[in-house]
Amino acid sequence: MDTPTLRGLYRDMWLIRAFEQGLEREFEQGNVPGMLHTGLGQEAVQAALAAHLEADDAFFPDHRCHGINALAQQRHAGDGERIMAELFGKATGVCSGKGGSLHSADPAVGNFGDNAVEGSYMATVLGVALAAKMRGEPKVACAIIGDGTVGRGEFHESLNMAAIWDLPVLYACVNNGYAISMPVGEGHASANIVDMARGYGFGCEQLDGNDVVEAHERVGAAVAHIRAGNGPRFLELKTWRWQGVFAGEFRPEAEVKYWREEHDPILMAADELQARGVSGDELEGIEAEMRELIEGWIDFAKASPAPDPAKATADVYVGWEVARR
Amino acid sequence: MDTPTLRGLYRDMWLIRAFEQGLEREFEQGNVPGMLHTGLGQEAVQAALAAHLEADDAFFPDHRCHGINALAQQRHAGDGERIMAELFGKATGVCSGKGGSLHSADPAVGNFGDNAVEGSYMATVLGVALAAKMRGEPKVACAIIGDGTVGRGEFHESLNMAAIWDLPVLYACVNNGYAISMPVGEGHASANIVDMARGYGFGCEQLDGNDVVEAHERVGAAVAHIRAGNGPRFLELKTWRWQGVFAGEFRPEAEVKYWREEHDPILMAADELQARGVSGDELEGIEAEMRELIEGWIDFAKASPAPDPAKATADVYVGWEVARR
Amino acid sequence: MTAETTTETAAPAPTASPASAEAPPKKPAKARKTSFTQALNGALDLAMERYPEMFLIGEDIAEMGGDFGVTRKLLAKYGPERVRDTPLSEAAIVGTCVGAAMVGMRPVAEIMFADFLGECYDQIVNNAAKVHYMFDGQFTAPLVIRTACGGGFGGGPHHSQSVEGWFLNVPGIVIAAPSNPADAKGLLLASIASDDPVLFLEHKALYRARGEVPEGWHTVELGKAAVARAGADVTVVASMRMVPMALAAAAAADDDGISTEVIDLRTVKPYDAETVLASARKTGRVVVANEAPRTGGLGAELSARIHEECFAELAGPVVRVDGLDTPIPFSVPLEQEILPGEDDIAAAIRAAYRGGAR
Amino acid sequence: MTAETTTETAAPAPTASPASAEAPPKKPAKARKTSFTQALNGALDLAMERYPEMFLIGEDIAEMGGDFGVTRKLLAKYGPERVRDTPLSEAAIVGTCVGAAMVGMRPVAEIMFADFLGECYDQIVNNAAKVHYMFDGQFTAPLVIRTACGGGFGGGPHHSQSVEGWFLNVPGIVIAAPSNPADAKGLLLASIASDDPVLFLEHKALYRARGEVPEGWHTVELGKAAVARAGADVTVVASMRMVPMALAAAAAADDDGISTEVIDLRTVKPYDAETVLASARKTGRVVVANEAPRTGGLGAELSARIHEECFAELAGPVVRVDGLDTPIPFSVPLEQEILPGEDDIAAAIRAAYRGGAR
Ligand SMILES: Cc1ncc(C[n+]2csc(CCOP(=O)(O)OP(=O)(O)O)c2C)c(N)n1
Ligand SMILES: Cc1ncc(C[n+]2csc(CCOP(=O)(O)OP(=O)(O)O)c2C)c(N)n1
Ligand SMILES: [Mg+2]
Ligand SMILES: [Mg+2]
Repeated sequence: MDTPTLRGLYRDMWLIRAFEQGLEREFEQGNVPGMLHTGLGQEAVQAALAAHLEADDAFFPDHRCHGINALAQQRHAGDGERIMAELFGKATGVCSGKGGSLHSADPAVGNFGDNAVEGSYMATVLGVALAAKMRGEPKVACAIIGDGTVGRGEFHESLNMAAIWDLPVLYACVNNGYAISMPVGEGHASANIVDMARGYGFGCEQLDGNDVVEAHERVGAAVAHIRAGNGPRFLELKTWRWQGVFAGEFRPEAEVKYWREEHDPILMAADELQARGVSGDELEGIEAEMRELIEGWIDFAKASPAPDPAKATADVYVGWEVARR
Repeated sequence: MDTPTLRGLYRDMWLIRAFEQGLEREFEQGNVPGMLHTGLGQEAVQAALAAHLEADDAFFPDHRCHGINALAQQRHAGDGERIMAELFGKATGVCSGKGGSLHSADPAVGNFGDNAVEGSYMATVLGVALAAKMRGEPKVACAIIGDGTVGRGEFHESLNMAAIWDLPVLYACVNNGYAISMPVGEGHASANIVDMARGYGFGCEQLDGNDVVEAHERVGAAVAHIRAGNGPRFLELKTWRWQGVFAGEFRPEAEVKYWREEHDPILMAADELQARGVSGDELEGIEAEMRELIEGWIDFAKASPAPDPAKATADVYVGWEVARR
Repeated sequence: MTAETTTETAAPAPTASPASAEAPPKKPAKARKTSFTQALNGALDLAMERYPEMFLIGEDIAEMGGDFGVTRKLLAKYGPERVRDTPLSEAAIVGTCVGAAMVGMRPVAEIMFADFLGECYDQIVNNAAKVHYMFDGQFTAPLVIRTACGGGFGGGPHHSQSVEGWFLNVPGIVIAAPSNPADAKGLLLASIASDDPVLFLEHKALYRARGEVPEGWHTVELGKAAVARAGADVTVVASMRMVPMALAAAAAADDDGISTEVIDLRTVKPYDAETVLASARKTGRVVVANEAPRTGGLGAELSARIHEECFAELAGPVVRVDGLDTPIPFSVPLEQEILPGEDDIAAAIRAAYRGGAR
Repeated sequence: MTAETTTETAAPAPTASPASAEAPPKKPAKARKTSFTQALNGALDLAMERYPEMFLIGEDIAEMGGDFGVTRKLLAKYGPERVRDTPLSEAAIVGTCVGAAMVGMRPVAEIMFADFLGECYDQIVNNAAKVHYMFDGQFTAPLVIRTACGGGFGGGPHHSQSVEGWFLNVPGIVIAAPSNPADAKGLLLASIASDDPVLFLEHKALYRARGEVPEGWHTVELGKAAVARAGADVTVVASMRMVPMALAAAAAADDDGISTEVIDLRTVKPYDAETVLASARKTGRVVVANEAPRTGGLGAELSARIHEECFAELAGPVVRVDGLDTPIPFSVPLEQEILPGEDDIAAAIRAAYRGGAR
């Protein structure tokens, strides 16, 4: 990977981290309603995916995907702040505040929205992929699924149908080691999700999701393979999330230390960039720039108006109006 | 396998064949309501399973399991005719006619009943197995599932949970090549179901389900393994069903010929018995005896009264009565 | 298996609604006797011709033509890409439809028996019914889920259920429920043309019913009921198999000098309150007839609404005719105990009529 | 995540029902202020002690104590065999319960959010609710599915639904729906003791409500409503979060000189028609209040039934208060638009009162 590309990914990762940290602060201050799941620690996975997914592709984000949502929004439409506004439930959000953190979508940038019944989109993604295939479009339909989400029966139905129909689906399994409090090796027959995916006969790969260089390369190869009409691919990206459960940190100290200090995707990329001669000042500048950008988005979100109350009953049906009170 | 055992299995297979053929005749004459799926051609699978499942075990039959239901009923309770009566919807049936072909159950003989939403019992079987494990009972909980039924998401959820909890489950996958009209290799990523089952890390085996000697031996080994507390086993029993779809026979002539003439489980067993010196007369005698037995069961079913109309509203709840008209 | 009961009594309801805007009827429709199954098959054929973005998906629908023959011969005409057999994976079937619909396809799924909708309930309720709303109108879900429902043929507890009650409390879903071949065609074409997700209920006892079916692009507007029979004294509101039963019961009531109006809802969600309430106001005596269990069924909603809006005009309470609150037993005489019949509707008509004198 | 709204106003309903036969209260119950969550937790603890055949199963219920803390500390006391974490496999969780219950265990599942019941709908509707009936009483399904339902905390369309309407038309299932800590305990113990399968609804906005909770083995009989507040002019029938809202609305109506009776259903299926109808006959004016969307909801069933049986005694039609017929939007002001509130109930009480003068 050339240095400009790596620098770009570094920037993207900082955008995500700044986004999530800003959001976390606002959530704690009571400015963000509902629930909060952040993608902190998983920036490399998201930056790598975002780098290869075009606006014409389709991705189904999971519940930690504010980052990829924001990157796609910013890159393809230039208005990443609308993802932030959505999380604040504002009129300027991508779904006018009707979706929120778990249902932010914008098909114009390829974002097909999370389904907070986690994993249901393992089935939905098939339809997007099938449509692309029937129309002869060189499109990739990507489902971003956590290791826990893999427990759902739709995992089997989806991989099986993607296989028999040879669909352009990228399964990006974000294995961060836990489903809420359940360690991946206790919740699944194998701690390596690929073991369960291999039976469907298409290519499966496990990789270090915190090494943005590797992740970028392998995602790129998978996307190219799928886009060329060669059928589905399954990637298991090993990573780790900062967020524990709301009771706090429950994971072993050594594990926490390893992932936060020794194997943090941003620190790893910074090391690599410095080894290539990029200065510490430049790196700090990127961080500062992203933090500033995100503070602007937060200000935008806060300053935005609440949705028009008429939105509450709009769009239940295409063909009918729903009565208001 | 010693000859008396094989002779017993031969007898059991004839019981099943006579049962299904008698039933088919009665169905065509309009004496049996609803739908009809028969296990003709799959007698070896069912006889092998029935031979190893005790009354204290639990099996969830599929929709072609009149045979195993009847064998279990006959062996453990001496009243196989009650399975026939159930199919006629009569008061003397194992469920007083409330269940019918697809929901005949009798826990006293280990028969936990089909669930005609095919495959839902892949989840239910877990609970029976878990209870046995928690209680320290050396019990086997068996789910009999067709190759088509494997398409259901519960396949994944079930195998995964059986694996992580190391449950005493026997998955007996009856791969007869088709799900209604869908060939197994078109409906699944692999025509060999074991390929999808292997990812869960417990023993999986594929075998000739029409060779009653092999089937009996392998089912026996799997049951012994499970009963000894060694966790789940998956058996794929390759077989073939006589019944096509109601439009008639749709499968290639050579395939039909192979399975019905060259690889019929009863003919194969007869050859083996004759090779061991059992006379053709004795074999014919067994067939005749079973046909007579089954005609008696059919007479019993026909002569039995319809259920008491009060049964229609009985047992909706344990705690409440339901209003009658 | 096939549906046992044929219902020749299903009079074609007057289909007053105009053909949809983009689909003017080619020529004055000529009617001929057609079975319910053939009407559905013909509708699918016409729609497949009109909409290149449409495809059929389900178990055994291609070569075999579906468990009830509704998709027969379409594989030969449209090929395996557009008439697509699936494995036994109901969640993935409906999920595929939702995803495809989100990008502008027009999928029509067959779920073999309505009883299996539990397998894809999440996909219908949380996905198909909500993508339009929760994503602020950016997606639509123009999909149809056809499914065979209803009892009366000894199908037992998992092949006989009436399932509209499972979905009545789910905003965003449309439920079409034809009672005769003409409406089967007209509603199916309207459902396919609709940009809302439609659950399309085909009562198994109606598949062999025959009636006159307009040729060509004949649609029945979704959400509009039909007055299947005009009358002055008592209104019966019904759908699907209950309509022919209600018509027979109404004919029987004539002998008692009771003039009965029969409303065929045709779409049960959103239902045509205007037509129902107008009739209720006119007669002041209402029966609502459904095959599903009584508690929490469609009859409850209709009854509540009618009382709410016509209380002062009613001569007595709305009378519900429903299935009993039980699963559906296999044994035919037991099944007959629990399912409502023509006699039950006839008795309800008389009760409503007498109830006038409260 | 945790429920945002606390509801301190939930007055404990008088729990007139006797303790279950096999469970005489040890000593005169002493009451103390306890949260809804603690009441549930205490009930689970007591039942785990009493029933060796009982176990808990669900996602993150063991070490973590469940998403809402209801199973907290039970792992330490009862161990991982009986407090069993699962993968994210809702169908298998409920299937496991059904199978275990069929052989005499007494499983209590937690489905984290009620919105996810779509994933195990088949298991509940076609399996749990039917094994007793379809197998002629040879099996029972003594299982409980606890789940967190309801909106009002910005949870969005997949974490806020009121789901009782999904199951009202399903014979064989029991739905318990407590409104206060005492009933939470009493109904949960009764549900666990019951040999019928129970869907146990815990409204998220009530988790932090506090009230007096009898100590020891305190049960509230399933299927019995409570008169949460006696009154003479108008009856409000409610459950869960609507009960504290109805009580507040009733208090407000006092100022207008309207005496309001509030019935807390406690069990919404099978519901206590006797208590509801007696109150309706007494007041002649009825409001039914539910959080779920109006169409096809619990209010429809109650309204239909009340009209059916009390038509002549009613001064006007039953008034429904419900959520609007929409999914639940994320944005808090939009959510407030669509969910019913205290004011809506208060307005309905006045309308019902005036409706008397028809
Ligand atoms: C069907 C369903 N079940 C349960 C949940 C509750 N839930 C939300 S996130 C989550 C854990 C998911 O784990 P994983 O997929 O590994 O994602 P992670 O949070 O670790 O990124 C659970 C159980 C849900 N949203 N949907
Ligand atoms: C959930 C569900 N989907 C569909 C059906 C309809 N159906 C009944 S049997 C069957 C085929 C099953 O194939 P397989 O498991 O291979 O059994 P076989 O009939 O070949 O023995 C189907 C699709 C059903 N009963 N349940
Ligand atoms: Mg995880
Ligand atoms: Mg098969």
